[in-house]
Amino acid sequence: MKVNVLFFASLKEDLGVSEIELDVSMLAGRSELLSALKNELGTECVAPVLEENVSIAINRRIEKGDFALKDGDEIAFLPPITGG
Amino acid sequence: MKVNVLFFASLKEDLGVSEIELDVSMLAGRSELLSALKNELGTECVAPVLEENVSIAINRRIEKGDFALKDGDEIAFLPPITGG
Amino acid sequence: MDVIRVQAEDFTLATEYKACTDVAGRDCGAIATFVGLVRQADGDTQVTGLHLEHYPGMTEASIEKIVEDARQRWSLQHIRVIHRIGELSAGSQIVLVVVASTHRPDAFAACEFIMDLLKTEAVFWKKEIRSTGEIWIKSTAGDYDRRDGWENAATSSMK
Amino acid sequence: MDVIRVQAEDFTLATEYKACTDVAGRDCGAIATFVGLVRQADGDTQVTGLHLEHYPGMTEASIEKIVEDARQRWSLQHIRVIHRIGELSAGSQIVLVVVASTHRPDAFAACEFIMDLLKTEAVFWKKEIRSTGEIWIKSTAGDYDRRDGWENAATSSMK
Repeated sequence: MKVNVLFFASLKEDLGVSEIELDVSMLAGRSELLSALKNELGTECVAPVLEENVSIAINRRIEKGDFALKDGDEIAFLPPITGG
Repeated sequence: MKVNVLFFASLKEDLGVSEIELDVSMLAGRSELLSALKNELGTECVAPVLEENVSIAINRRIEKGDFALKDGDEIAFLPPITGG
Repeated sequence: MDVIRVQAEDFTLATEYKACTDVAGRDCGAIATFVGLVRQADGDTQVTGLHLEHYPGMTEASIEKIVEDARQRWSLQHIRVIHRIGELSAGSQIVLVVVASTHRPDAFAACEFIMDLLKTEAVFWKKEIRSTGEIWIKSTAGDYDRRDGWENAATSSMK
Repeated sequence: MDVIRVQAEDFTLATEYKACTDVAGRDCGAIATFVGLVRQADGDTQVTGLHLEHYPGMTEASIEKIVEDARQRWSLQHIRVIHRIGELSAGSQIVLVVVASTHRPDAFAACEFIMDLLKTEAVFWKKEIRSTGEIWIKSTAGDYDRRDGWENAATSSMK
């Protein structure tokens, strides 16, 4: 199934891409997602995404634990946020 | 010598006067000032001025203790202040 | 130069904000403002207006003292205080405080400090014209608590 | 209804203040506002601009959450939050918060709370364009301290 992956701010700059489509299996969790990402972008390239201070949002909601993806989910990698 | 006495806000309303001239002796202090005021306005009338929460300002400066008046001083009786 | 005005005329927040940004300078990152209004009701009591009296010269000096105290405590670029006097109808603007600083904590703290001290230290008298009669307003116990709270409070929170 | 807007266009304090007083109602006695600006210098470093990125939908929801939290804590009549995105030159306005309340302590506290939480909880990313290069800004330890400070703080200070 297909999921959409978004990168913001410094991640978008580091990876040189703001959005990719990934093919993952039904109910794929965090580790399968990251594996698919490594395959797609290359292990070296993906390092910034794996940093501890990067959050993952599924359909615009931060997910701190594991998750089970569904077809059409929107996954976003968010570097540290700050507004105001 | 002459000094000028001002009353503000509720005191002005209670006494029905905003400003009077008093004749006091050189270097008159707090008690002489109040006596002169009683003579001028009447003992009953002056009660609001003597209330504990009324401040006295000499030439626009609050005087909490005693003082020694000079010719032409401006004395103001201030009921509790509040701005903002 | 900070600006302090005591006036019968109304003020315009936009004009004062613009005047503040014009002089605040290159390091200004934060502008906190406060406007106090004549409430039209106090619980069930209808308020139709406010009569504000001052003591020319002494009132301005009392505000200057508050502004100087704020400058001692925080790092500020510009301060404007405008306080109205005379007859104000319900809903009218009474007081404006504008504070510019490099960082938001200083701007917020100074703006709130100035408002708190205006309540207890500024030489004004306020009479509320209510449907039930006229009443001279006094600072509340809460007003004094807030003033006293600043005495032990931290000063500049710049980092 | 509170107002939350995320937009590239500039905002006008006067317009938002007017809109606030129009809806705040008869009990409104206090309007606190805050404007954040792009500083033109950070110490000796010259700042020429700011690039602000957001995540449509998620950003608005993160601000709504902050505004709801403020409403839980204090008694407020109206809240407006406008946050700009895109390319902002030095000196530009970034963010506006307007809070109306019956009494000043609630208006001040809520305005400061919203700004503090925008720093750490709102979904934005800021890149500062400096004379020395570009840098993605992160919340500071001080920002987190201020956010955490609200957790133990008193809520409504209405009397």
